[in-house]
Amino acid sequence: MLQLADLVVRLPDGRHAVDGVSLALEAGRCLVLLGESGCGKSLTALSLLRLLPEGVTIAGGQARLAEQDLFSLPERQMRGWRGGRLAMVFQEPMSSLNPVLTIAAQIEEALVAHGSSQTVASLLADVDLQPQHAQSYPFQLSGGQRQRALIAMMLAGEPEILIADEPTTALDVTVQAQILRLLRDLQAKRRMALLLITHDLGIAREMADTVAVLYAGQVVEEAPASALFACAARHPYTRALMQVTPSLGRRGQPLSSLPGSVPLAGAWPRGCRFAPRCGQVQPRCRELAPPLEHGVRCLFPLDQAVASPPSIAAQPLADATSAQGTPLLQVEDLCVHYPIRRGLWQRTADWVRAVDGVSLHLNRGETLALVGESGCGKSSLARALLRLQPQATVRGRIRLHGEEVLNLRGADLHAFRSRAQIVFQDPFSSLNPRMRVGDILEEGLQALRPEMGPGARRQQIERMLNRVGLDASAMPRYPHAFSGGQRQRLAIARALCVEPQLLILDEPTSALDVSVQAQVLALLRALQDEHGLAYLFITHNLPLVGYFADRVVVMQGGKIVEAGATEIVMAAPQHPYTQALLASAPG
Amino acid sequence: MITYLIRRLAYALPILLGVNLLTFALFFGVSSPDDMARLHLGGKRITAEAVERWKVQHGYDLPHFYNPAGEGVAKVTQTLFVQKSLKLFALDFGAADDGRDIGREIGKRMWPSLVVALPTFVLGLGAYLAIALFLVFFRNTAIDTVGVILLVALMSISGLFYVIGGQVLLAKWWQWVPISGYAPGLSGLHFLVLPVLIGMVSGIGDSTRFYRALFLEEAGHDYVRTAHAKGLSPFRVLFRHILGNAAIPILTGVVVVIPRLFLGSLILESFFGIPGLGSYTIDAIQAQDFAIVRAMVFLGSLLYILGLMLTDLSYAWVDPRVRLQ
Amino acid sequence: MMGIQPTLLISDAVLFLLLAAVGAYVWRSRRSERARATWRGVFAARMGRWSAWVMVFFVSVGVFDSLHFRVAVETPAGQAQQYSGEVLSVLDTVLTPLRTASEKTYSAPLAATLLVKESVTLADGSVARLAPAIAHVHPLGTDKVGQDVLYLALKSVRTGLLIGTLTTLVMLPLACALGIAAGYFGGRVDDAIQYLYTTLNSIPGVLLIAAAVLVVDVQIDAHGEWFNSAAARADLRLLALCAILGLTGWTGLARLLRAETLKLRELDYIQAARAFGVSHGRILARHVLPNVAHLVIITVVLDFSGLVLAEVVLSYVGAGVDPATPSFGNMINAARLELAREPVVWWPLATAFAFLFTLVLAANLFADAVRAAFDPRGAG
Amino acid sequence: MVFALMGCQEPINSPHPSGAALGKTLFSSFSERPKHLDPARAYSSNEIELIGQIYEPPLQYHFTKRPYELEPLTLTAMPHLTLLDKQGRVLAPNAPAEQVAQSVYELQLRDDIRYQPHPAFVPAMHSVALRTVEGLADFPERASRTVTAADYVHQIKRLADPRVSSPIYGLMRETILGLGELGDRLAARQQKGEPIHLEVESLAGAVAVDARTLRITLKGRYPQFIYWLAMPFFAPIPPEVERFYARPGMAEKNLSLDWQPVGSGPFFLAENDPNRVMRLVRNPNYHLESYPGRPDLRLPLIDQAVYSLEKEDIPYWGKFLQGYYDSSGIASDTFDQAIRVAPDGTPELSAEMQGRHLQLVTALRPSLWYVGFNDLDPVLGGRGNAARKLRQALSIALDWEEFISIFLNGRGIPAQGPIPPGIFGHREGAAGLNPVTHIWQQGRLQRRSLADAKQLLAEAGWPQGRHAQTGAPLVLYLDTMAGGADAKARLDWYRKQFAKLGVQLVVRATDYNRFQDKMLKGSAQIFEWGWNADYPDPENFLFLLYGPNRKAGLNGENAANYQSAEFDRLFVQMKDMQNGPARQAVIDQMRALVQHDAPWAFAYVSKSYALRHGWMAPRTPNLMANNTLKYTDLDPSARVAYQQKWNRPALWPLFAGLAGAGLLVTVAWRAWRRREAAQT
Repeated sequence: MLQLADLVVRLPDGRHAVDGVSLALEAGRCLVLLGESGCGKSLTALSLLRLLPEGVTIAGGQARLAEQDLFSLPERQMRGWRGGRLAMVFQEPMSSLNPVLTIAAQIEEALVAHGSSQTVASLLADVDLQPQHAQSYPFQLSGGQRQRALIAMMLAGEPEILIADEPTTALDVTVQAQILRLLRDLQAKRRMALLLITHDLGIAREMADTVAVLYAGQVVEEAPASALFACAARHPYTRALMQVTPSLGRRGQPLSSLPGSVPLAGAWPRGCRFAPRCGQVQPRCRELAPPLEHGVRCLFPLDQAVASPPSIAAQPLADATSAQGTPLLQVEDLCVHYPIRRGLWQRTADWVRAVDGVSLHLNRGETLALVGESGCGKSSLARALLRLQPQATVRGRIRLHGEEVLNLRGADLHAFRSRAQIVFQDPFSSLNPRMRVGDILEEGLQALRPEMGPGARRQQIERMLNRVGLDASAMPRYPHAFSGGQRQRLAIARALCVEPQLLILDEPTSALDVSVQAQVLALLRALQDEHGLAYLFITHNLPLVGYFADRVVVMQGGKIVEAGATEIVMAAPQHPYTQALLASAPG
Repeated sequence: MITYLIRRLAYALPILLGVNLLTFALFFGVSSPDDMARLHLGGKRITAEAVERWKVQHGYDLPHFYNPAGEGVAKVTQTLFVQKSLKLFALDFGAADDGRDIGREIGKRMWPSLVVALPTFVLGLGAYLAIALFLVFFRNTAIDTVGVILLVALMSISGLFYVIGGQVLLAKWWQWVPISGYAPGLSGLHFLVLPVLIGMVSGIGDSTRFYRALFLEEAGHDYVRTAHAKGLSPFRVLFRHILGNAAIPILTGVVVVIPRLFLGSLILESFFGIPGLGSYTIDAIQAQDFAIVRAMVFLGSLLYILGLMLTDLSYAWVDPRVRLQ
Repeated sequence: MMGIQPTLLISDAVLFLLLAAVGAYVWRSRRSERARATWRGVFAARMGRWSAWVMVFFVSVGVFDSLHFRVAVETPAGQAQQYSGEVLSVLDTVLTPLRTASEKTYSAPLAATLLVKESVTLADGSVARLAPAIAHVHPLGTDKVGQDVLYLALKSVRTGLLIGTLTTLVMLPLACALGIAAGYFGGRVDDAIQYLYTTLNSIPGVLLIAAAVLVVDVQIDAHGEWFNSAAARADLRLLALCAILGLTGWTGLARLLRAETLKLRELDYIQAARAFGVSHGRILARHVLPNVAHLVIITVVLDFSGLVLAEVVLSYVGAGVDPATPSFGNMINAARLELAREPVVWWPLATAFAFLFTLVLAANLFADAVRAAFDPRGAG
Repeated sequence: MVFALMGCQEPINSPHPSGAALGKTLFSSFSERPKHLDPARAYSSNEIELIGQIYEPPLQYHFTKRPYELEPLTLTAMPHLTLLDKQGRVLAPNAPAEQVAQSVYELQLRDDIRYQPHPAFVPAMHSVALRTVEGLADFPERASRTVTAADYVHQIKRLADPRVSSPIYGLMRETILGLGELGDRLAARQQKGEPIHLEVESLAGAVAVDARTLRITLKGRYPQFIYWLAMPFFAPIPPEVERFYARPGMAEKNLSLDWQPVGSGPFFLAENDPNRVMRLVRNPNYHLESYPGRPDLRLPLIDQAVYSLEKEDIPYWGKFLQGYYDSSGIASDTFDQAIRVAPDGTPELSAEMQGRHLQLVTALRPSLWYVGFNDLDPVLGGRGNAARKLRQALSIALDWEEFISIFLNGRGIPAQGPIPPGIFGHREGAAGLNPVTHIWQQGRLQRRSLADAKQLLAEAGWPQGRHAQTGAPLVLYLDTMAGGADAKARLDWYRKQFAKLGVQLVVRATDYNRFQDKMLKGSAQIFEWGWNADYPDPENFLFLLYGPNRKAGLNGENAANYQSAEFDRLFVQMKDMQNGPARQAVIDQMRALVQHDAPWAFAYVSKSYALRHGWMAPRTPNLMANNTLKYTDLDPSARVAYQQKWNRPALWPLFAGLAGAGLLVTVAWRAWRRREAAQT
């Protein structure tokens, strides 16, 4: 139906971000464009609508839809096709909707633009929104509702092709499942071709009829989903992607490693672009750029027959729950409340109960996963544990080593800080861009280990850098010189410098590509084994929990709804919420 | 909403009090009442008694904060601070040094100020927005590039040059309009053309560039891409989506100055002989009539705070996300 | 060769201090690859490069005009060396032909005679009416008292530069300290600082400045003994004006910094620092300040042109620099009346216009380049 | 809009209401709003200029006669003066001053002097409810009455009223019998919070003998008093008007004598919006008076005078040239456009102005500008030889001829002594020359050479401007309240003058308040000062140097604080003398003394130049009189014709603008088309 051939997208500085991508969409079928960040998948999608960001241009290729090349239509005509024959759903439902117009107004506008005979009400019904939502503003809707509204808008022109660019990435898992289901239903009902862009193997597996794997601006493998996911990936990259994805099933096994990270657009190596990271690399790979043949862009494609599916039988790690007397960390009945001020005198009228009576414990050398969707209070809990909540009222008891954390003052608080540290989610915002790496790492030591001399500090820093796989040459450099994965290593090194016993990991891998995630997880695992660290692992990613945690607590609305050993909770969830979470996890 | 307004008013009080204290300190530090007396009695033949009499007459013979001669409350109330500063809160501006009632004068002079400032403001805003939209519409073309450079050049010209140039060109050489002057009512319309035009032109560089930047920032948002993806025409995207959202930041800058339009423009009014509050102020500064300057400072602050409140209200009006409480 | 005695006016000292600070910044950022890249971005833009050169020209004029000295006067032997009370600058020396070549009154640019005719008694005793020849050629003509207009314009540059830069020197510490403190600490500190700047903001700017200038005048007047020369006096008046502009003008930047700090405060690296128990002072100095520095630089550069223009308006209102200080405001104020003359005396106004326009335009374009390089969002 | 307005008959740039130019209305301007219109308070020239047309004092200056001469205005004859000694005996008119205890002036009023119509003269109007009243127009009835002697007495009493605070009270309490006592009494009343009723207070020095006879008694002898009788301070004020305005609530509405004058003069103030315009309209009750020598011309000659506020020079001059103002003083900077100075030094109109049929009117002002040297200053002051020579040297160096040519464009003459031309005691030519600064050469004044000045400077102990012993440079300070556009050039000029002698001048610019303060403390060193004659008598100038009248400490008008026993003695003698050779001799002595002592560097006497349009009737300026508006006349039809001729809007910029807009639209349209057709 739509034939995209040899698309080349040029960035403002002349580099190519998409370099000869060809795709074919068919009515009623779903093509998933799978790839890690920076591989050019979003630009490919935007090219089809000719909505590339300013300065980014289509430098070559054709997109034939009904014998007409999209790229040679005059703008005037293309406008009628946008939202008409082709429509697109974006990643961020909040920012993609106009905040000052009602949903109805925004849908109406699209209906008028395309002279559609549908109505706002019918479209809302199609996406399972209530009629009363028509008069709502985007901020009054939940994330899922917003995404539905956006989809409704895009259906206004009765498109033949719907492009969805990571439509569920910003959503919680349960909502994600609903949106995916909706897309699938709509596609079937309206006989649309669906181009779904994602980085998530699970989503791809669930949605795709065909999968195209994108790497460094090129399609490296294209195959029917059924074949691909039946462990028939023939490109080493695709294969590796599947193997580095953590899951309950891989528990206890080291994830196979995919070293390095995705190369930057245009900074592509000669020969096969995957060669530097490839486990099966041959000398020829570095010389010769492989063509896409039989759906694979590899000189030495793998065989289709591959290793047996991993055994589901979970192997419990050392069961720490019973073993070691008093736990390292004990939290009892912890409440974190934010005041809501109202009225003439701004008196506190009510509280936001972010964390409302949470009790948990954590032993040395143990990993406790704290699972929940956004807004469940998990981050508030983490910050409260570290005494980083000046605006909120924190009540309850937190004991680390039997010490009452909430009562600590002065020197004691200082001492506590060296025992409990945190690694944040976003490796870009957690390192001060204006400080050198050496200074960043030294800062904690200066503050918490004033007794250490400069030499000793330097030694310690070097040791830690080595330990996370970097070296002393990193010290005089600024964080921007490092990739996301390296930055996260730096963040870990920074926390470890002061030799903590408790490390709070606040979604430490969710901003990373899967291949890098595997590296970080391996590092964390090794460090835990080495130092007997206790991890409080905050995440929303259930497969990751299944792979990494000893025990799991599930939070909802500030309360813990279920707790227990990972294998048990994952296999036989008791609480309906946990069940819903598990059921929604894609893949 | 009512609660909100009451609270805003309650916030306004300490600010006005602060303004009051500051101006009191400044003005009674600059010039002793003796100086004022001598200034206002004129240059010739002034006796010490005349000075003393003048001070009594204008109520400047009081101590600053505490009057030991008074009885009871009068110890505090019969002071310069209470009589000359705090009374402003009751909008009792007192008399100017020439004995005229300032409140009445303000009441009379704010209308000419408004008659000039309001059209300048409204037409100016319209023109700036139109030009900014025009440039944003043609962004990444030569039109935009040339336009922006032109705006920067216009920005780099001192306001005085616009006034001088406007008067010489339009009034003196081309004889389109009277060089200066003012008359109330419709018959005075031709007096307004030049000051309004100059007022508009002198603001064109700064404001248009500011609005253009706002529009460009809005244009970079995701919802604009969505609008394009819906197949809307660029006009509709520009006017309904970009302008609609940019209205919010525009309002912050715009609504806050509306009450201050009453104060007029210092330079325009004095060059064009418009009997408004701007020329009143500039005369007062040059004549060192501190009673008037104090009153104008207070009035300015009051109007500013009013502007802040109006801004909040207008937010609630244009931005569905804002609810005042 | 007559001896000279270097004279350091306060504003010179402050200006050189400022130059030293800029020098230190340049030296520091040379080491930082990132800062180098940013500044390279500024100069890579054509507008940025050109405007920078123009600015360099103006700044050098200002700097040469800030190297002050007094010339020794002939002193009989045995007496202590005495120096002239007139303070000259290196620029004056360079421009000596222009400075000393004064006519009686107006002459047009490059004219050979004065503008006005005079009754002259000729050798034969008859009285004729003719325009006297002028002593020197003046590229941009002379003003009412016969001073070279080009010289006056060049002398005005220093005043403009000082107002544009020294004001920020006063404003910066206030704006940074208060803005960052308000954003970082929040709560009562924030309330107090917000109160302060709302109060200051609520007063119409010109009024506040005019009032403060009057206060300073009283002080300067009451303490004539502070000054040993007219230059020192005018200088202090100028400094006072800068101080007043700074003291009343910090609110905008403070507001900006407060908002930015509010955002920064929630960023992970500051949280991380707090998790390390790093003191507030250190966090502010190492984490907050460097990360708002781009805003500070942008504001400083952006404000410069506004301040130069503000001087003109303030001079018109009567709250500007000392009437004896050469400045664009004083020049324009004097020159605007000359437009009504016939034949029109356009060159003083045109010169002031051209110099001021060039300076401000260059500053604005430079500011644009700086903003574009430092803050990719605000490419306005 | 421009086109819409062009349909009218009148030029579209007219600042006046349509049709106004056709009436017998004078269009003029004022640059600063008058502060006081109360005749007991008004003292500034801009105030007097206005109320001079509204109020009538007993005497006026004859409009055409020179030297200036007083004539009766509201009197049937000149006041009759009787001198009395301590015992009340009548003395001869030439009795020595020390014998005279009282001077009695008897004034006989005309019976046809009537006030302008005003509600205050209708008793019922005194009780109109003020709620609905915004201005005088809101009072439904008005009336008039004849001026009586009691009205004059009332005004004289008002001079002592502490609520009025008249600027001449300090002088008059020493002059008019009993005025001081009255003032003290009233002040005490005010202090105690008692009401003040001037009608019931008695004043020995001013008595209404009957309705038409006014008797004013002075302490001692004060021949110059007669001049005061030509000033509005001595105009009649009806007590009922004061009562009318005294009602609570009136002052807040600007209904007061300071704002709404009530007089018997040729005009009344019909509109007082000093922010914009003041309008004088012919007083219907004005008594019979005709133009001197033209009994057929009944005064006033015009119906209205409209004064518009004009603060900036450029608009003012521009509107004058467009014909919208009937007359104009000439600002220095616009001077060249209008005037060229003929080879013999007399000014004449430039060809362009002659083409416009303008008239040039010139007159020397009875005023004097000087640079004062503070006599109390340790360097410059005192009767010592060194300081005197220093002053003399500086007096030579200050080249006023140059100043006049640069800053006044020739509108002035260098002053030679303390008395300007036109005032008795002034001497023309070589006789009046200041030998310190000038010499007489080829029948002309010639400033002494710089060499003479340098010589004097060396003799003063400052060779080459440096101290003879220490070599320290001589630094002098000029105190000025200079501000405004012209100041810098002028101050530069001063510096240049001093630099010629090697003397460094430091300018201390300050505001009016500080300057006054400094002068009062006597801490200024060199300052600029000027004096406008109150009346054409040498006493009014020479008292500026009278020792007991010094500024420092005493707040007199002797700003230089000059103190010379000899001068003071001569001054007392001269003061009471009749004009004549004897007085001239004394004055010559005083002049020589002052020229030698050089407490002032005599600067210049400014010439007043005024331009009038061709439609104005020609008049010789009278710079002493303040009620000249009634003599003004003009031809409205000629005015309208000229206005139409001079104001034709240029149309080409409009077309150019339209073309530019068209071009822009085309460019934009093409860009849009290009974008619409664009492929990827």
